[in-house]
Amino acid sequence: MPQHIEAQYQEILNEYVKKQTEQNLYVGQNFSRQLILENISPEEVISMHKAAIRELYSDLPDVVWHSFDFLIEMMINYGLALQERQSLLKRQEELKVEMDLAANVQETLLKTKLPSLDGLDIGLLSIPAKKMNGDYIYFVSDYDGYAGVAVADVIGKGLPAALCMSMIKFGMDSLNSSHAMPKDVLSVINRIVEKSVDDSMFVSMFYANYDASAAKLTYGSAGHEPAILYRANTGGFDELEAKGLLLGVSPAAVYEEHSVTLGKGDMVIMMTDGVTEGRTEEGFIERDVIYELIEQKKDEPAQAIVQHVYDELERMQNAELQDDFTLVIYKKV
Amino acid sequence: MPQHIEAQYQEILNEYVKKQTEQNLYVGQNFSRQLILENISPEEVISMHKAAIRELYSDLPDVVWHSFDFLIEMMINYGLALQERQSLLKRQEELKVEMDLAANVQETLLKTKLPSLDGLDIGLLSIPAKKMNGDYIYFVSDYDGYAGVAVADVIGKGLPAALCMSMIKFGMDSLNSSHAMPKDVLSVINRIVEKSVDDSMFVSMFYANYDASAAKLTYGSAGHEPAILYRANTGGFDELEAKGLLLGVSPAAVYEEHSVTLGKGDMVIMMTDGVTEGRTEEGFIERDVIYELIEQKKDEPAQAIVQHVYDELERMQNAELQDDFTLVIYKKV
Amino acid sequence: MSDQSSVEILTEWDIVAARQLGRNVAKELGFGTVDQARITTAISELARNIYLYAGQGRIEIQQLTENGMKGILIIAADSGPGIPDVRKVMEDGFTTSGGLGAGLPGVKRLMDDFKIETIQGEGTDIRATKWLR
Amino acid sequence: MSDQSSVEILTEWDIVAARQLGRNVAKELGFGTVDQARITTAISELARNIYLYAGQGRIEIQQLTENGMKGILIIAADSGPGIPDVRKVMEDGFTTSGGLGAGLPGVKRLMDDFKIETIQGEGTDIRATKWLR
Ligand SMILES: [Mn+2]
Ligand SMILES: [Mn+2]
Ligand SMILES: [Mn+2]
Ligand SMILES: [Mn+2]
Repeated sequence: MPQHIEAQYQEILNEYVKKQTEQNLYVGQNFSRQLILENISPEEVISMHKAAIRELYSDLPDVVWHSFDFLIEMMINYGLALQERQSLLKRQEELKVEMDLAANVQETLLKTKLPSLDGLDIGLLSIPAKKMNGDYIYFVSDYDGYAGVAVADVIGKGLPAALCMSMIKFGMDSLNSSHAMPKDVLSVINRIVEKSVDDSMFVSMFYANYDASAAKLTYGSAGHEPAILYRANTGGFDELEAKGLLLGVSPAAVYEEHSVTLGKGDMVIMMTDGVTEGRTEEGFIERDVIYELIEQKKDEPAQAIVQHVYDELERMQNAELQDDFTLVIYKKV
Repeated sequence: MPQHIEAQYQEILNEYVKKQTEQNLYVGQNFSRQLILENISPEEVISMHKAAIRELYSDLPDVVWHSFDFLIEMMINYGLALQERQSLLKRQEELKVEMDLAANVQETLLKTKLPSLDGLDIGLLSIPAKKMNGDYIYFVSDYDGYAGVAVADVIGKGLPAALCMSMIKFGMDSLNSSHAMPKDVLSVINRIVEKSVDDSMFVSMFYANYDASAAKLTYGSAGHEPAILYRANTGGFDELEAKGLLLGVSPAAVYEEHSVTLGKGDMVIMMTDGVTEGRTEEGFIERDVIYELIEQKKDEPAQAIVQHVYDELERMQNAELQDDFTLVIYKKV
Repeated sequence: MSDQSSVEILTEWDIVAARQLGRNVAKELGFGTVDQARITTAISELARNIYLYAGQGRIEIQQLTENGMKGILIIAADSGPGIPDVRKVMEDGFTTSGGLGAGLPGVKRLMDDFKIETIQGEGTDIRATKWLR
Repeated sequence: MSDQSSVEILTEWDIVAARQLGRNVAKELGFGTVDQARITTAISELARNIYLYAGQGRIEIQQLTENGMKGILIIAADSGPGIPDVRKVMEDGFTTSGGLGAGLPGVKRLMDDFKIETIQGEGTDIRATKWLR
């Protein structure tokens, strides 16, 4: 124990014992912070305390000194627990570096390119709740007037999810066509997931394909959150549902496919359950809340709308995302 | 603070203050362990200590009580640091579960099928040093008389390495041909790694393609450990070297390609540096040691040979693998 | 029902005043020595954050009575720059390892209930409650 | 140069005897109260491990003099089953979270130097040293 620390402790303690002001305690607590930073353990604090009192009040009865000795002994295990914290913090730091690197690799590995199609305005936002994003969006487009999009949520987070996503990406790549129909896309990816991954890994996925020449959106779902259809002429909202098992449950799963034709200003809002299952202190966020948020910005570009919905929902949840948050808007302009 | 704890503390303390035996301290320290387990913070211990002393020796001067109050204040930050330890321990536990699951997914995701070719006996062993394997083997074969094999070592471990491997796998899949030539395979994968992954990620890879009809093995290397050629007629060993940069260093890297024709009983032994750079207490393991181990079992099936080499090297290293260990043998029979 | 009083935070001395106010209220409500110290530490941290990062602000202490329970509410409000990444400052080890003390995760641990609202460029409002048991 | 003495560990009482021996030697060598308590805790953990997992064994305490430095060496030896996975028992949180106390990582932290040799089916030999500063 450095001597200047002991001297300072004695001085602060002496002030307090004499005057007992809040100021003394404030100084003492600031000092305790410094002690922790210098890895001074609680048993050393007690020992320093005993020495300081002994110097100031040497005539106290023996019971006082014995009682401090006992406290020192009691604090040894506390001191060890604190040292453990130090090494845990260090390990967490290392893991963080690894995670950052992995998130980086994942990002470049899984990156997707927004389709650029006349008459279609696309907005996209995907915010992970933790380091790694368990939601996945992948666009398929080859400048032939089609824009496919897969919105997937891997059940399970972190690493296993990330590995699973790279599988989905390469699966989609292997289809290699932007006019592949939703039910076929879902069947193919279902077989890949079912075959390659262990039994506890499931994926929900919404696949939609937009044909610009017909302004027609065809969609299917594998156990995924329904999309929202906004009609500009009526101002009404509808859910786009399609039946289908989660990917990876059964190799024989079949998927429905439905179509809607979009008018000017109409929007299809696709999302993961992180958007709808956000929780505030008052309970789950109702779909109506989301409708209202979209309505507020309905005349703005798709990207502004997704950003607005996110900002507001984040605020309502006290900035604590429970789940990855992903929102894609296809807006006919 | 539960009352029975306070009572017990007072009793143990009282015993110690009266007798000061080692037995008392032993009991006290065991008790302190229990306190930590019940998340009782150090400031609570001091407070309990003060109360116990007060009950036993109420006539001590005020300075004693003030001194305890000061200690309580000093311990608050220590208590917080301890609580942090708890949550760090919990998080570490969660991460461990995630890592296990990821290793599982990685295994199924990256699994490869041993080619089955007349006249070729293949042995394979890949043992990770930690949870996740940073070595990667992938076979390419489509029953047309060719058997390609990639032996790769990702520089870097854990997560980023795992993600990188799935990239290699799908890259190989996209080539989709078992007669692709080594220099082309290495160029393609080099561009994928270079393009998709951050600058600190490199991969060494050996690619070999065996044409059963001509008994000809063509190989190339991207900064990888040379393979070993064993000639049955002479009993001699040779190194199969080929120049080439590590994958991911430069998009313009070009790779050499060489061929050897195998006679009956000849073997090509491919490996990662975990095999050659194993360390015993006497220093690195010499190549001669590996030649000797292969020689000892040269007439046995390829799988028995790789197992023997591993068993012996593991024994020499005191069962402590420093690096992932991967060994592949192509044996002409 | 609530009873309130507050301290403007401008200098380091005001941190001590806020601590004193909080400790008095906590004592009056019947909190024990350890809880008094915890509540005071939480106030100290919040006041110090204002002093260091917002420059000025206010600590308000309210006595609460709800469903027959008594409690103390600390409000720390400032019009400073706001916290750019709340999730990050709520992370363990983020503040402590930087030597900034208990930090916001510490305040959360010291109290029973913790809420934070922050808007960039507008300021931060933190509310922390502790109930008497 | 070293001076030695030892305690056979068979019952829980022997743990206390080993602690006492260690504390006496530590005190005699001139270690302060905190270091005495740490050395004693390390002995306690090691003796307890023997008592719980090996059934019986021995704690030996040696006084060391090396290059003018004085120190204390604790040897804990048993012919028990050995430790199947040393890496695991040396991991943080492995033993503590199970409520087994400081565990071997704790002993390592309490002392300056720590060596373990264990052979399955033959036993374990642990040596921990602390130098007087
Ligand atoms: Mn998810
Ligand atoms: Mn989700
Ligand atoms: Mn490696
Ligand atoms: Mn290696």
